[in-house]
Formats: sequence, structure tokens, C-alpha cells
Amino acid sequence: MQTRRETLKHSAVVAGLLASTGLFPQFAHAAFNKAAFDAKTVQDALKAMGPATLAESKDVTITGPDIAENGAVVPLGANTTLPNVKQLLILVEKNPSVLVAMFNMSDSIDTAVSTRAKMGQSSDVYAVAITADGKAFFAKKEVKVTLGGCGG
Amino acid sequence: MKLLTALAALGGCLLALPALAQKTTSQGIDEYRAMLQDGNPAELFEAKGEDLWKQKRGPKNATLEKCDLGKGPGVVKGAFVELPRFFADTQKVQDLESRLLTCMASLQGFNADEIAKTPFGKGEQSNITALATWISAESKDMRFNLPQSHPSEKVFYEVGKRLFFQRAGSHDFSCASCHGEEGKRIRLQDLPLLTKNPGDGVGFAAWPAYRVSNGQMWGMQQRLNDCYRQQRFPYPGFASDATIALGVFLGVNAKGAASVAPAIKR
Amino acid sequence: MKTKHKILSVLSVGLLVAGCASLPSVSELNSLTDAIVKASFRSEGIAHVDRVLSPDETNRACSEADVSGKPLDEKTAQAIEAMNLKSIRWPANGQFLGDWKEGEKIAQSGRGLTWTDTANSPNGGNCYNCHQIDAKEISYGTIGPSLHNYGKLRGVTDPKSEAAKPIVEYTWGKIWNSKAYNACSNMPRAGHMGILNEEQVRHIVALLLDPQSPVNK
Amino acid sequence: MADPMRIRAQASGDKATVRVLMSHEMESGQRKDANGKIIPAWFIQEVTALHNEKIVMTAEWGPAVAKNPFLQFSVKAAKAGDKITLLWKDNRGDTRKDEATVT
Repeated sequence: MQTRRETLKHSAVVAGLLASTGLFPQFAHAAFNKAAFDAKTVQDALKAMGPATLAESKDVTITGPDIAENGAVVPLGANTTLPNVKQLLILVEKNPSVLVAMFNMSDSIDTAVSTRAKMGQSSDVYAVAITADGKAFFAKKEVKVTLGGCGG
Repeated sequence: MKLLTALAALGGCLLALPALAQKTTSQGIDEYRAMLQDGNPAELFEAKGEDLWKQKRGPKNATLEKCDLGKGPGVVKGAFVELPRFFADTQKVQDLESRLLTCMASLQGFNADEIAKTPFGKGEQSNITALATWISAESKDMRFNLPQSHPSEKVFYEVGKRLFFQRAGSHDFSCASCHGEEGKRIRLQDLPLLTKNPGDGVGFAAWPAYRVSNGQMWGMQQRLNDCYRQQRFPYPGFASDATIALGVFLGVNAKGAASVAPAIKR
Repeated sequence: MKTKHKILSVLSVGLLVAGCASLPSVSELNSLTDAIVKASFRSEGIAHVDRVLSPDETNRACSEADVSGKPLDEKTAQAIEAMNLKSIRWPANGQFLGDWKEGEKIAQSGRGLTWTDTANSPNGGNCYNCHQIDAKEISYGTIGPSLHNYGKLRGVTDPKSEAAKPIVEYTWGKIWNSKAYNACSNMPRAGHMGILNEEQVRHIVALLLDPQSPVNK
Repeated sequence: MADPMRIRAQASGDKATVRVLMSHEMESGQRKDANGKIIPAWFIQEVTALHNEKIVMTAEWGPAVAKNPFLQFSVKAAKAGDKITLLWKDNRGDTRKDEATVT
């Protein structure tokens, strides 16, 4: 593992790199998919992503706690054993906007990602895998969000 | 889409099932906490703190590398698990944060009174928290062993004990109302018994900690400050003798507990 | 600054004593603690510094007993209970029971009276922080006893009946001033200290004693 | 400028597990300030991961990713000494790039 000092040293160099443009032209993403991130339902989010079909699949897994002590940080993971997966999505059904994160896959990584989401209340959470031929497969589970401490 | 709707309906049924058994709840929460252990955002503050320690800053453009945290100038490893303690140069019992304030004033030329008045998380206060986070991390897994040889340290323990049992405020709460008995909870939060060693990485041995609920890094000063707020007490000054005496009481009681700081908390 | 000097002098007196004996006396430590409290706390928002500077007799006696590790002697305890019992304000309109649904909301809320609250924000009862009440709420504390089936277990089928009167009155009194029944109870004195008003106490009593309340279902 | 990320990349077998912590408010856009005004959303919107300067993953995030985000993924055919680079860009256009060496 690299030391913290190295990270800091690197970041100084890196600041310069970012300033001098064009070193990573790949960083210019396709335009942020605003429609997908504004969607209020799982269906609408997927519509904005493009796939025509959606089915539950045992080959997709959503990982997360059964109970989250605090909705501010809920660890969620999506992974799949399906071939030709183009994108992995993490969604929280009862959030004001359902789509939490979208990951564009490549052959160089495992089709498994984890991150942490905010959840306003207990809800179903979804992992969706979109394949190259435009099909979407999902898994879901319920995550309960408990109240905090003294409430003060 | 039909399937999804059907499944959503099923989800609704699941929600309507009777409440989960208590045991399952606490197991579920343990599982949740375990999931958060890997990747504690406190690491971000740790890195910042180490950088701040070695950086020339303040009116005197100096680093903190000559700061004496109790084990000699510049000695960081092991200092955390022996604080608060008596310092001869200030003739005061000091905790980690008040000691950092002293060093920032004497070595770097900062105005200690001004920093003490700054709200938590702002300006130099957030730097003190980052420094405390890194310094605590340098004593990770070491066992608490606060000195009690100087008379002032003994006096502060006794004062801290009185503060721990002080019932006051609109709700008559003392620290002991919540932390005076074994195996109690507020809502679902387990409450450590703080009149003795509550175990490795529990209570005093778990701060500074990253608070998941608000995404903030808290040192012991802020932890105690918020305890007092919830106790409905008036406001304890930053690095005030009351907070330090309470720290001595908790720290001495925690003797032998291994430090897990910086921890991650709900 | 003046207080700071005072404190230092108190402390150094303590230390001089410590020089020859092992520790300052109990009364010296008590007054040093008072001086430190005075120098350390300040008013903030609605949390006035008086809240720690002038403890009432109940809190003073109970804190001291806690420090010593010994419970209050029976006579002092009884005197404190009698004093607190006398302070209980019984419902002005003779109505002990309000709406249990409102009571549930008050029991859920832990808000009010901190320095981040305002004077006109409604206070909660903090009940679930320490008690199990409605079994459907899984997030409850255990500092106080479970109150699930509170009325049922006490045989209250009609809170308005003569038979239920002692339990109804005790429930009111306990919420209004817990120390009337247990001198050094951990429970706040909700009515006595102005945490909850009469109307709110009525709702909590209903939550506990109304046969329609989920507590008794 | 934003604080550095913490990146750990650990090789095991024929791949490396990458764990990243980013320093960011991730303001949801749902919260109100003391005066009742909505605090505008402020969040990391784009993330790119590179293995020895080759892009292996890109991501788009919304404001529901938790504050001080955590991200974990595994890079195939990565070995000790390889370089892992992460970049992010938030909705205000602020960016950050950090690197780590696989161990």
C-alpha cells in the first residue's frame, strides 16, 4: 500500500496536470444523464437509460444491510455474473430521485461495485444490470432505516 | 414493468409484516456497522491532520513538530492514550485538543482564545479536529494508561467524578443517567457504562470518530459538548476545565482499554 | 478573567493541601468543582447558565449520593419525595386522559430545551428514548422499564371508573414529577420542570391507559 | 480546492481491489438552511477510474451518494506496482485527481 505522504505529493503534481488540459481527454464524459437522475420512479429512471425490457434475475445481486442504523450512509453494492454488461445501476425506490449511481463497465473490471447511499426512509433498493443488447435485469431487497438517538 | 409493479406490491406486504424481533434488529445493526468499518472517512481527516502537523503555518510560520504532547517534543506515538495529563509548562491538566491549542499558540503564534471561541468544524477548529484524528490514529490499538501521579491529575479525576454525577438542567440528567448502568440503551444505541473500563474501543477509547449521521469528524471536546447539549445543560467552553476534568475521569476509568480511534459512529 | 484567577487560586489551595496530604478534602473538592463549573459553562440560546449554577435540593442531594456511591438514607429520600409530591399540579379541569394518538407523537419526540432549540418550539417527552411503549416501535431504549401493556397489566379497563382512579392519578403524578415516588429517579420531572404542559401530560396518560391505545392492545 | 482522495489498491490473485474515499459534501439539494431556504445540491457527478492510464470505469452519480463518498471495485489483471488513478468532477465543475500504486 502506498503511504499517505505519496498521495499528497502526487496530488500536488496532479493539480498541475488538471490545470494543463487535455492530458485525459477521456475524462470528457458523455453528457450527464439528467433525465435518469431526475426520475421519480425506478421505471422512469430505466426509461431514461434506454433499455426496452426489464426482468428480475438471479444473476444480479444487491448487497446492503437489512437494517441501516442511519439513513445518511447506507452501504449498497451491485454485482452480476451476466456477460456483456454495459452498465450497473444502484437505485433507492423511495428516495425523491430514485437513481443513486450509474457505473459504465469495461472488460477490465469485475461487474461488481459498491458505494454508500443516502436513504430518507425504509425502502426497497435495486441493483440493475444493463447488457449490451439493451436488456435490463434487476435484483432488489428491503432496507429498513431506523430512527436516530435522542432526536435532538 | 408489470413484474416490477407486482414486486413493489410484494415489498409493501413485507413492510407490513410484524416488527422484527428485537434480537434480529440488533444483529441487523451490528451487520450494518461491520459493513461501514471498511472505508472509514476518518482516514480523510487523518491524512489532513498529518499534513497540518508538518506544515509551516501561523504568524510564526512554524510546524507543530516540536509540540510536546506529554512524551517529549515531537513524540506522537503513544501520546494519545496518556491524555489528559498535567503539563509543567502550562501548569495545567490538558487534553489532546487543549494541548494542541497551546502548541498552536506557542509554536505557530495563533491566537488561542480566538480559536477556542470558533465553532466546531470551522476554521482552525476543524484543523484541531484533523490533527487530533491523526494523533489518535498514531496510538491505534494501544491501551489507555493515563498518568495519575501528579496531584492535579488526582484532583481533576475527583472533579470529573463530581461532574459525571452532576444532575442538572431542565431534565435532571447527569452523565450517569445514561452511562451509569451496564447493558442499557437509548433507542437502539447501546450505552457504555463509563464508571469503569467499558471494553476495548468503547466510550472514551472510540473518539475522535467520524459521525455517519452528519458526516462530521468529532473530537472528544465536541463529543462532550454534544452530550451536554442533549443533557439540556448550558454550553461548556472549548477546552474548559470542566470538559478536561470529565475527560480525566473517563480516561482513567478506561485504563487498559485499547484505543480504536479514529472510529466510525452512527 | 476574574473567575479564571479565582479558580486558579482555589486549585492551588487544593494543591498545597495535596502537597502534604493525599488529596484535598471532600468539601474542598466540592467547592473546587463548583468553581470549575462556574468558569466552564456559559449561557447559550435558551440554555441559561443557571441550569447548572443553582441546583434544587433534590438534584443536589441525589448528585452527592451518586458521587459517594451510596443511596440516600431513607429519611432524606422520604423528605425529598414528600416535597416533590406536594409540587404536583393535578389537572385543572379534572380530566386526566387526552388523546393517545397525540401522546404517541409526544412520546416519539426527543426535542426541546437544548441550546439549539427555540423557546417556542414544542417539547417532546423523550419517552421512547428510555421505554418500550407501543410494541410496533422497535427503536426504544431500556433505561426505564417497558411500558407495553401498561394499563392492561394494571387491570385498567375503564380509566374513568372509580377502581382505576389510583392508577390514573399515580400515572399523572409520575409523569408530572417522577421524584415524588422515587427521590433519585433517572426520569425527568416533565410537568414540574416545564418540559410538558398539562395538555401534553393528558395525552401521555391516555397513551398509557386508554384501552384503545396500541400500548394496551 | 478539494482535499485529496484516499485510494487503496490491493492485489490478490489476478486482480486488485480498489477502495476509494473522496472528500466531498454531497449536498442533497433537499435540505433547508436556518432561514428555510433550500441548500442547493452540490455533488460529485462524474467519476473516472484508470489502470496504468487506461480507463477501466466511468460513473455518473446523483446527490444521493453519501457524504464523503466510498467506492469499491476490482480491476482485472492488475498487479503490484501498477498505477490506479481516480478522477472526479462535481456539478460546480470542481475536479480532483489522485493516484495510488497497487500493493
